[in-house]
Amino acid sequence: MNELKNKVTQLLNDKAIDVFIGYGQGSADRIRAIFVRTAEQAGNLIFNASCTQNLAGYLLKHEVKHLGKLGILANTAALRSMMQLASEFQIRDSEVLVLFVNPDGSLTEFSSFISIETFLGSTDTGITADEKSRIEKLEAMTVKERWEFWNTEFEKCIKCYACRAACPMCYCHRCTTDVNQPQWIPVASHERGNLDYHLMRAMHLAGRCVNCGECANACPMDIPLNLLTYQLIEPIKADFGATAGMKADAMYALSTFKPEDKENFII
Amino acid sequence: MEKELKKLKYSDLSKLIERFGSQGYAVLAPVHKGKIVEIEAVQSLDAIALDVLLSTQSAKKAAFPKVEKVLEYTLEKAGVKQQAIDPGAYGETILFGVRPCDASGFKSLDAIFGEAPGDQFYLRKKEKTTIISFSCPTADEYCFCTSVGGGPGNTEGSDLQITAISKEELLVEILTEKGKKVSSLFADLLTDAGEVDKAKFLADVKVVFELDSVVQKTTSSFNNMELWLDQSLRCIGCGACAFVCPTCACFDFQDEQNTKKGVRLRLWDSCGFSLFTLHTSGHNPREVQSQRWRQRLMHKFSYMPEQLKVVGCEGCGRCSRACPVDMNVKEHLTSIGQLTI
Amino acid sequence: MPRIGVFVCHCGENISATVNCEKVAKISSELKGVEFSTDYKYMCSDPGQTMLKEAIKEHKLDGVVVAACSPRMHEPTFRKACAEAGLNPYLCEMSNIREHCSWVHPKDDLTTEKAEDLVRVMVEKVKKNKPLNSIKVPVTKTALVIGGGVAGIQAALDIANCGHKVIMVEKQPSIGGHMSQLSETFPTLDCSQCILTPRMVEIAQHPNITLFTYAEVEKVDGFIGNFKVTIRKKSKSLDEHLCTGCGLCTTKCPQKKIPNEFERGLGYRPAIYVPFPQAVPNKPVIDRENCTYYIKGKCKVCEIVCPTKAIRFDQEDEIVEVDAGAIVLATGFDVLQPDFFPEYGYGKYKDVIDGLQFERLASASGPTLGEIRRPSDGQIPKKIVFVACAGSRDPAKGIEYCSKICCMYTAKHAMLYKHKVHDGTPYVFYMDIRAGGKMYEEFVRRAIVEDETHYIRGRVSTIYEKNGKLIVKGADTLMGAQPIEIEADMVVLATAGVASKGAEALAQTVHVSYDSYKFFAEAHPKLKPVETNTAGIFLAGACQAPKDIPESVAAASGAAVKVAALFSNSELTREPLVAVVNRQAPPVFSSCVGCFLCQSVCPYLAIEREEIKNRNGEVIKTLAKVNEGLCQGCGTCVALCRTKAIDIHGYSNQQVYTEVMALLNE
Amino acid sequence: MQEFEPKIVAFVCNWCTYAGADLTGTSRIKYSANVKIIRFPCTGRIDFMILMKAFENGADGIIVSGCHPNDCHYSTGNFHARRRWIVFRNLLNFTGIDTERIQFSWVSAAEGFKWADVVNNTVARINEMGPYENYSKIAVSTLLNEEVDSNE
Repeated sequence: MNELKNKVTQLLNDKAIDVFIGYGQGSADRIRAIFVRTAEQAGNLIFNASCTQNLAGYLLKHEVKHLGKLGILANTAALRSMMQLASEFQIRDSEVLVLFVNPDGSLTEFSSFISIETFLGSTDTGITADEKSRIEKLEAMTVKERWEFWNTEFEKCIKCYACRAACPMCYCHRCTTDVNQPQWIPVASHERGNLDYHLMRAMHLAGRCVNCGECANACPMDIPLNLLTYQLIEPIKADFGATAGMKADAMYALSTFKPEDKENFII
Repeated sequence: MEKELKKLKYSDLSKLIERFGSQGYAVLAPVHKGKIVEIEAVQSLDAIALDVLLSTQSAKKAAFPKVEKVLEYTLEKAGVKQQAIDPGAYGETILFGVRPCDASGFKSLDAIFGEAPGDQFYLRKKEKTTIISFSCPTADEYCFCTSVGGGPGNTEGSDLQITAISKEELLVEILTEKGKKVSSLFADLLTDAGEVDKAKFLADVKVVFELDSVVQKTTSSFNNMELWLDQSLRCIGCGACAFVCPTCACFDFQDEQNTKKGVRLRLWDSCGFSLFTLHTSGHNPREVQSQRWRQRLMHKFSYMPEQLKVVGCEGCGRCSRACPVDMNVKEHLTSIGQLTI
Repeated sequence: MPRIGVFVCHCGENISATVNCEKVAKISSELKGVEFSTDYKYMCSDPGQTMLKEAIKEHKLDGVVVAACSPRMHEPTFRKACAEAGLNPYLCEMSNIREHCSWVHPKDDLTTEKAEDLVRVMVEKVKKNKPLNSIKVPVTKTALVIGGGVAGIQAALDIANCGHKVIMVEKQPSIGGHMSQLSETFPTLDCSQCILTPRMVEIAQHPNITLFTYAEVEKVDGFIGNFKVTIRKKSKSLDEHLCTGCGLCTTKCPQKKIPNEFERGLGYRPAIYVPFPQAVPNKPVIDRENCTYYIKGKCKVCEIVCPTKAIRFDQEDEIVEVDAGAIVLATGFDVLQPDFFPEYGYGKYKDVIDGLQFERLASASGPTLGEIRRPSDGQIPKKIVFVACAGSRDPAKGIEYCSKICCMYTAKHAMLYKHKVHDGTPYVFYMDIRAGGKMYEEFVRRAIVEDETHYIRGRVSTIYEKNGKLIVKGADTLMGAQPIEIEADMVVLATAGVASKGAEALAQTVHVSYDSYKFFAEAHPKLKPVETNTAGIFLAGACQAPKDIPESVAAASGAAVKVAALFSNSELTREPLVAVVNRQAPPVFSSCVGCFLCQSVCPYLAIEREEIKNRNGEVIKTLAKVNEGLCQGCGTCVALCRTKAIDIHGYSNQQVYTEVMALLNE
Repeated sequence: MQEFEPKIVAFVCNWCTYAGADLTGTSRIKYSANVKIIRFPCTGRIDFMILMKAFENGADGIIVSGCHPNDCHYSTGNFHARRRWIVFRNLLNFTGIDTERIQFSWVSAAEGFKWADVVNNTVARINEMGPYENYSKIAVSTLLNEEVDSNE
């Protein structure tokens, strides 16, 4: 951890960066994002097993960007988010200084997107066994049961949009939900509005979701939103050979095609 | 009215719920929903989560639901034909097992919706709602009710308050006429309490800041953008804090219609959203999140005390618990309290 | 408040027979925003259109819905009428209550209700329509003609003679197509070569025509007025500028026994060859599959004998890119392959041949120099059986259509045979004789009466060989299906005309639709017979369906006129139904976030990057921008856009959303 | 009660299926009147959200039809659409929306008969399945006279 603190201190002193986005101690046993702008603030940096939040979303936050040159402590999910954001022209190469803490505690600095791509190439980026089994449990249900399941979940939704705000891929300034001509998605957080919103969001993240789980973690009503997008990851990989957030110049699964794409339902 | 102190056997508690039901009261109470606790209609005591610290959402939805129909209309050749909704078309409701901060939270809402001419949709519902709160035997690090003038046994806003004084016995404080009326439904189960030191049974919540100074320093910090930016850098601009808050009263009107008919709905809204203040022109007076965060605190700790003579916070800490990025209001207020101006 | 006018057409009886048009008009009049509503016998007629125009003026309509036939039929008609009445044409929509309603449903309430629904949908849609102005795009005044048969030749000459450039692409070494293989043509019996070759030469010499033989179209991009075409010129292993066409090489080539395609395998050719004496261009190509040098690596006799040293063994295919404003498809037809008729022994018995082979036998320049001799032993056949409808009109064979030309050429064949072999006897098995056309019926009569051809109505069941004779078994359905057996010396099958090989692939390359037989599909069976559904691409000749020479030539001239009309202006006005990225006041500028996923789905590269700069010239936002000259309005980008920043005129989000709303909420 | 007349919306491409349906008409082939066509420039234009709207507003079934692969008038629209539908069907199925109620098909301008078949088969299937209630139940809740407040 000291290596991290020293590195960031040095980067700040060398004016290599103006602010470093990392983890600090939060309320009770929580971890929170901190924005280190001075050498002494660097002392607040921590890193441990609970530092799982995907900080990549902050790279696009207006006020954070305006602090100057950014450095970030990225976990695997954050690295993938950055690749996906790059492929969608939201961040540019070598615009951000990226640090990564290896399992042995040592630091890796990623100088370019290429180096990140190479690293990701040899990293497990799949969803967890637990998440897999939850999806399989749902898939084992009948259509009707699944409908009931999601309806009860979506009923809880209060449309606070924490899922959207927490998702690094939900960077649109004007989300479809905010479009009112026509009002595609009802603003109200009644069952219809909620179902529409979550289906729309899942579709818009299909092929873009890097399974960081921020949406589900953010939800104050404990809705397992991540499953919606997670269950699309495998099919999209199988059907189109595409995985989000692995390459900075990757083509989006739904804006490309192969003439030989297979399906079994179009007559 | 003069407060009355009674005792009730814990074992009789379930009878209350049954009687309320049989007397045509709808009973809303905290209910376990997986990891969260919702406030919902219940039929029996065992459905109620009396053990929980706090429900995930506040009790405000009893009188200020997240979606509320205020108007219906049909689009006819001649023009739009409206059908008004009767704001009074709600049954008597008992809000049961909520915490003192939920009950006292209504005083902010009363102040806001009560301003002339008065918001009938809120007022008529509130009118028909009797609040039976349970004082707090425990608290967590997010609680700071005592710093904003409340407390674990605060009776403000409650019609009845119940405190567990032993495994078998409950202290029942009858606080209002409304409370009296409801208590008459189980008068036969009540015995005189005599002298009880209620404080013994309450959680210990430390005072962490001095309210008046926080109010005054908040007010004078309007232009201290460095402060607001510092506090809100990690804020991602969702509405979680506002939607779980017992005193947040901002709402939006939305028409939902097809080509034939429509309804006008009142929906919760949040000053944390960038869209909240976006003008049609594209101009946004609160362009960045720090301004929105400032607005949130200013509204609760400066504008409301100034204009409505009430602080817009009960110290329940829900906003901090719900926040995806650990924005901790108690901590922020404390630091404001420590400002030297 | 909108002022919509609804006009319900009876289409004579076509709609009113099953739909209660008065009721539809009445119900529509009760819709919000409908100012005027009526029904009329023929909306597209002059009085109908006049009524429409007057109603627009009288009731100050700001939107029009015409409930009639398919918009693919009359949308332009009514939009034009609206324009003439001073209403923006794009404020006019059509409800398709004929093709999609009255013609497909019985006469009952449901049908009328459906018509009402369809009208209501368009009334709601038109409320969301915006006035649009058509887009002007430049036109490249060069036509690409694919196929150098008689149709392609005719189209090319007509266009060239209007003063426009033409590029002709022919995949064979010479133009001429099937017509150059024919001996004499019905009903005049004039020599096919004699009338065609002058036209072929004209093509070669026309200053406005560039000819690419031995070449194929590989890729077509762009759109009407602005096609970008990639052509592959297959290597002829020859420097055409040096070659004088003396033909010495073809006489010296050691490979002499290669079956001659032009002669339909009845004759032979060398490996370096000119397909036929009158070929244009009259210069040889090397058939690399069969050339000794390319097979064994040595020979080069042609190179040695060539007086101008024009042979180029190492020559490679050449890729040429050309711009064209219009494309004429004239790729013609093929005849059924031999294996199609096991029961007729085609391919098994040398003396069972097809019509085209007979043409070669009868042709003065053919393998027998015009003498009818059977392929097996060169004997002159005394009895020939002609089998009409060999494959055609035969659902069992999967060809249900009539190949149309067979009746006539079979009669011609019988006649030619009789003229050349006076003591011979021609038999014709036929199903019906279809001789519609100027002098056609008379022609067939002559074959029967003057040339004593025995016409037998019935199908041939089987043909087999028995001591040197071909036994043809069939039945005469006019004699009570009495079985008939003929000992013939030779059998000629009038094989069905089918879509040319590679027609499907070509259709996909140029993006035109085709029917289930792989013939190219016209835009409208009656009113747009030479147009395709793809603007700027036209059809000439038998690539559309089997046609005889006059028909092919007529179609070709028709296509040529369409091209000439397109080229009559330097700009063409296009429908403004294109995508557009929304723009707002600063600091928002647009709801586009610049993810450019739209760019990757656009097949026309119509999405560009637009950088928004502040006063100091720093880029503060990068937005997508649609080049409306390139956009063809498929709208794929619209469906993909997460911020709904990109939308498309005519099928906007507002419009389609409202249509669904209106359709489902009576 | 009167018998069930399914509401089916067809979202079709202008260049193939719409023209194919025109051909069905010109050929006077009969099919059920329950299906009503909404015209799009290309299947590529058909936003998955418009299908959601159709269900919400009471459609019992949906038909989406365009050009056969390689035949797209705009050369690639149907390929993009195909991927979209593959993913969308996955999602619908996972969220418990019965994909049996959406029929996807390729119907060319020459396939008038096929269009009639697609329609009739779909109508028959939807008739068997009955009205689509579980979606419309929530879909129209706010438009009916029942309370939408989450507390009663």
